[in-house]
Amino acid sequence: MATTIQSPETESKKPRLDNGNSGGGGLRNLGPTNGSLKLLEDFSPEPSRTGVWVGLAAITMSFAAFTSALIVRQSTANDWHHLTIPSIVFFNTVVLLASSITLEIARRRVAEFARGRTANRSTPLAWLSATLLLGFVFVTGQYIAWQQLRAEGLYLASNPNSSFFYVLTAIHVLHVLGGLAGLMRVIYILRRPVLSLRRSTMDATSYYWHFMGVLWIYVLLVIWIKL
Amino acid sequence: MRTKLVFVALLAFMVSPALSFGAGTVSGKITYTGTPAKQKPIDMSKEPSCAKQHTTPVTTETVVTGANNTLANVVVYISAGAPDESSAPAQAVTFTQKGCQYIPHVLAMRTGQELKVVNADQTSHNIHPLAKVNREWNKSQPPGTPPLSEKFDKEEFVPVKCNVHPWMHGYFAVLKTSHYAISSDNGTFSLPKLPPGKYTITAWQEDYGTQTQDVTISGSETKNVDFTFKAKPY
Amino acid sequence: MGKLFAVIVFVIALLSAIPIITHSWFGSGISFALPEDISTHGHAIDDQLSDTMVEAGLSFLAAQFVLAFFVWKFSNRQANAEIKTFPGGAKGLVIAALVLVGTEMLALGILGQKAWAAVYFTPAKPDAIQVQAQAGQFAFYFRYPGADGKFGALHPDKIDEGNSNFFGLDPANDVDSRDDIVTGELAIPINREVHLMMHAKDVGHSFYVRELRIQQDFVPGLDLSVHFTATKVGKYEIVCTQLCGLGHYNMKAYLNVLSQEDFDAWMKQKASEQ
Amino acid sequence: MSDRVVQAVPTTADVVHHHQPPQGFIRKYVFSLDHKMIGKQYYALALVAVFIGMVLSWLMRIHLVWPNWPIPGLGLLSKVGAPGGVMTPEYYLSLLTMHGTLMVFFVLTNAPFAAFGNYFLPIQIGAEDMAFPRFNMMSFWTTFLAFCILIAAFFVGDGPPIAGWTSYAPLSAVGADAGPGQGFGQTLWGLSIFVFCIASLLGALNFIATTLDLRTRGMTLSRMPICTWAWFITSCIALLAFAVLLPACLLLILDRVAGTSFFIPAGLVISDRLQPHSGGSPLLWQHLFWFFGHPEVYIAILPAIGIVSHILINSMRRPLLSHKVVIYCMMGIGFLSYMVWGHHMFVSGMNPFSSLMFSFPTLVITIPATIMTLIWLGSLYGSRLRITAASLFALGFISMFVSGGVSGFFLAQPSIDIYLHATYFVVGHFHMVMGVAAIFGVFAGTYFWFPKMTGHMMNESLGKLHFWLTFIGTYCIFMPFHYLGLAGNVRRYSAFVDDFLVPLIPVHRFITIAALCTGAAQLIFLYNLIHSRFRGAPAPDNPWECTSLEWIMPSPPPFDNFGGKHVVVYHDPYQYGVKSSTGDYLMQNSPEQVEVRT
Repeated sequence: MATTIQSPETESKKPRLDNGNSGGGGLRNLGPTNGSLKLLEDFSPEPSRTGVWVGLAAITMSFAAFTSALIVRQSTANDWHHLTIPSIVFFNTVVLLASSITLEIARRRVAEFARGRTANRSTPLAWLSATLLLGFVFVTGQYIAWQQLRAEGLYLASNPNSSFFYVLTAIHVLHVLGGLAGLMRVIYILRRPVLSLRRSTMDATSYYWHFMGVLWIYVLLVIWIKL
Repeated sequence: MRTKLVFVALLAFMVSPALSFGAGTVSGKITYTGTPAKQKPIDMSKEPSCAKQHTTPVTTETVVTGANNTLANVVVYISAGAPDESSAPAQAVTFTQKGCQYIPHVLAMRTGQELKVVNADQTSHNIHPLAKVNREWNKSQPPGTPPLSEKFDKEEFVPVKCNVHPWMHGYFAVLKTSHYAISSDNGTFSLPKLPPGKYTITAWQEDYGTQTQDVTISGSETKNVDFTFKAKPY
Repeated sequence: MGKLFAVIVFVIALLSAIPIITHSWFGSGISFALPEDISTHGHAIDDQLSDTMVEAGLSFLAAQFVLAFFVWKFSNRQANAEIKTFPGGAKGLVIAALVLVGTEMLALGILGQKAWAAVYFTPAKPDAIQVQAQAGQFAFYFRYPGADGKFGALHPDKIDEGNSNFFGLDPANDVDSRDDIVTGELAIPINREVHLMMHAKDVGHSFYVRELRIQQDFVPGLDLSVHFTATKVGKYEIVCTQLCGLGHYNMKAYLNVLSQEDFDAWMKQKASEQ
Repeated sequence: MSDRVVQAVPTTADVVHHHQPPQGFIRKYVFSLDHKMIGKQYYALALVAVFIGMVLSWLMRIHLVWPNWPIPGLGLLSKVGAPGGVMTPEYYLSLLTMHGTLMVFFVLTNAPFAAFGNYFLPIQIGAEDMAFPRFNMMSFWTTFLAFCILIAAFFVGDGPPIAGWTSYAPLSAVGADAGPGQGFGQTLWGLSIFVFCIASLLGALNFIATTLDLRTRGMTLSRMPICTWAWFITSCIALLAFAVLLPACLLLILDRVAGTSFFIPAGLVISDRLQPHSGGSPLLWQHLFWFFGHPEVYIAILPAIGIVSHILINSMRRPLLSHKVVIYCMMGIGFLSYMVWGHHMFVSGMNPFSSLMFSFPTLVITIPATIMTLIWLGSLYGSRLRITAASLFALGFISMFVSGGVSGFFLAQPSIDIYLHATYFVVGHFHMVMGVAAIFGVFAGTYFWFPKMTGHMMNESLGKLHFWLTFIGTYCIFMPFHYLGLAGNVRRYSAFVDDFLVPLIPVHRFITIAALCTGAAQLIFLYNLIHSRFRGAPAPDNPWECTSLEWIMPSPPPFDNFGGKHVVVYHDPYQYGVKSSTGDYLMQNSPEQVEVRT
């Protein structure tokens, strides 16, 4: 074997085509009209689903970096004044978690609609709109939380804990706004007369949104816990 | 170039009547009471090109004393009552960095007057006037480069430091009047060419702050105004 | 072309090794030898460095020569020349790398620990001379506790460089600080351990004395310390190795290793100047 | 099929319309969604950046050895920084900072990874484009924005940043008090890197999704060419590394503009002013920065390793002794790169015990690096090596990789690092292994792929001349750096005023002359590049008789890569040294079955 670079193929009838591990993509944007219809079998997993997982990995890493900065910062100096989390933040938490539930319902309704079990497009749309609304309530709530902190005289540079509070919540809100844009896109596509919503788009958006909820709980814990 | 000519013309126009008046003079002496802080030797060993220029040890210059408790480097100027001079003298004042020291330690100038900063050393200096009222600037000057030209627009006592050599500190006294003097090594000063009037004279020492006295000049007389500062041991 | 490549690689490898072996720039008198070690811990670092030099140098020469040889031998062969596989194949090479490089690295790593430990894992002796070093843009200043053996407290708001108060001492209110001796050079007696406490006034700096084999950063807000014993009288340069701003290149001071008598005299003179 | 919510396939009109080549200059050349155009854009940006960076290094080298010689024209660029053409110390540091930042971010990250990766990764896996073409376009234009912000720092009031490419806090965080160049210029630096991180994250995300999802039929992971693997592993590294630098930059910018104290401790007196900060940790910045910074080294070198392996195999007319081992080594290096950042901080005041913890994995990285080198060398044995400009640069890469790698032995050991830290030894080390080696990979890639990218051959003779001058020149520049380091020559000095450094100035003079000559030799490359682009001989589809998928398509490739057809892959990527109907190689998509002999 040492002298063989590649073991020779033994199959003679048809060349070996390893489908098990292949992406089988390559023509993502291309409908089957240009090629053989058979190729549809090889349609790749939609990249948006992969993409969102990869993106979430990056976001996780960023927040891990913020966390380590917070831990180091909290333990190196004695100027840390633990702030009381504004009360509206807990309300916001409930709102964000509720939005995850409504989105999950919407996702299932979309699936039912797509499988033809129901012809009613407005049900999923209503749930999606509810999610969108809750999302905006959350963002507004966070804004009110900042106002409350400012009323207490706690600004970005007041002390390290308030710095981290503003930075972490603001970055989180930015990501939530990204999620809201995704939701709006899904709603827009769903309202089109010719349906072209891919399930992966719907899935990717909802994974991202659920992750925002999880991330928020994490952020809250990080800010709340005193080392 | 043209602005310079205009300056010169204006100056000639303004100075000539002032000279024709019989003008008074305020002169005096600056002294201190108490024990001033001991001036410490400056260790320049990190900059051999400067260190070798000084045969005798150089000391700090925050309080420069003369014989009989006199104080040098005190800026004496007319802070109120001086005739309003509308433009700065055309001639530049020069601030020299030599042997890693500022010469002079305290440099007085008129607002808007040109300031030339000269590097006479074989090393890079950095001139950093820590201005609060004026615009702060911070420029490096490698050896052999032409003098820097700057000016200050507002009245202020500006601490000057070299960012490269921490011991190098000096002051720019930027004044709204041309009637100023800096006390000499024996503590004396003189403010000549004062037209008759009532003036407030201010003396400023970098460590001890300011003192003021009022004086009235009538005709071409010489009034004596002395200032005495209270020295701090630390 | 392949043969030219082989020759050039061979020559470059040889020429690269010459200044290392001879410690000089092709006989011009410019020395690349490590400066004389004047510390008690430095020989361990020097030994470690020369061990590594031998191993790294051999690996370097071997790899470059093999590259040159193979390119010489196998470039531009005929189109039908037989393609051979390296005896042992990938497996052999992987094992060789694992075993050879692995043991080499482990050996160096374990040996190197000792040299590192000599600098960092032992505390300074209680009778070591206490000196505080302060780094600021762009000069070092040193402080000795004076006759009372106590350092005065530091008050950053009291720093007044124009008045030579580089450390921010408060002699008006703090008795301990009145006899503190502040100098621009680091004078130490020979053969006595020095415990150098490092304080940064503004930004990051570093304390590097080649002859002492000591390099340690000054970190603002974090007071670190090093300790060392100098074994040879002389004047050595202390330079800053951490980028600290425009005057970085000019930030230096002198380490003055004195005999005990000279040191005492120096100390007396400095005390009188304060 | 079940993947679609709606069972009906989209109507043809929609799809076919999507696949018309873009019309108009803007869509075709500026805001193009085509990965090939974006790849070329990245290449062009890297080319601009590398020439700026090179000129900066010239200016620095000239200043070091002839400090009083007024450099013509420099006085016009910066009246304050170089009055009359004579550089001030802070302007030297500005050039140093800009040189490092441009080279590391805009050249070493962009050229081997983003430029070639964008162009060839989708093609080599048989995809029609990247997974997210719009992200791809955004990624380039965000990079371009970052570049513009950085260049703008040259022209701000108190000068470009002076804190070095590592921008250690608190020097980089306290603002203008710390000296000229620490004002707005430093803020622009932070902003530029912040934007660059976003661009790199988008790019990495795209690469990963593309590799995972868009491989064509038969293109299993193990059948991907080595360079595709390298780009894939690199994008995984980049995804995690830039995700850490991004928050670090944000915190640095906040410290500068919003008065927070993440990195600035209390009680600092800068320019006679007590700074209004409290409690921050300068070491925190170093940890965050180097957590990114060390993987960044591999972001630069892994794509070059991949490109060089790809080209070497093609030139040797035989596969590597082991395809898999090299890929595992790259993965191993990528993994280890996250455990070694502390070796940049041995003398930084970090806990001395953790120095040993960081030293060990650093030494372990030597093992995969050695294995790869041995595999390259072992594969050369008994090969039919063809000498071309591309293969010369690939061989030169090996030589450089070894030379730069062995000096890593020294710096990985904390005890030796006490002496060598922050000396020219370090500068020599990373310039050779990260700078020159990666650039050799880019040169090799350029000579190799230029025919495919433009449809024209490059001039081989000029290419070889370029190689000889560059190869010898870079050794003349960077080898002496090691000797200077051994003599204790400290880096980042704008002049050598220390007594012990003065005798070393002749060596610096030699280096400066070598640098000027080597830099001038790059003009040959530039000429060759531009001349061949317009006047070069027309390139055949597969001039190098290479097996991977980019060579089955016309040169240059059409807009939709494979003409809307599914490519089917039947083979491992490197079927060389075989007897097939095409010669001694077999294309990846060829259904032909041959017995592989040696």
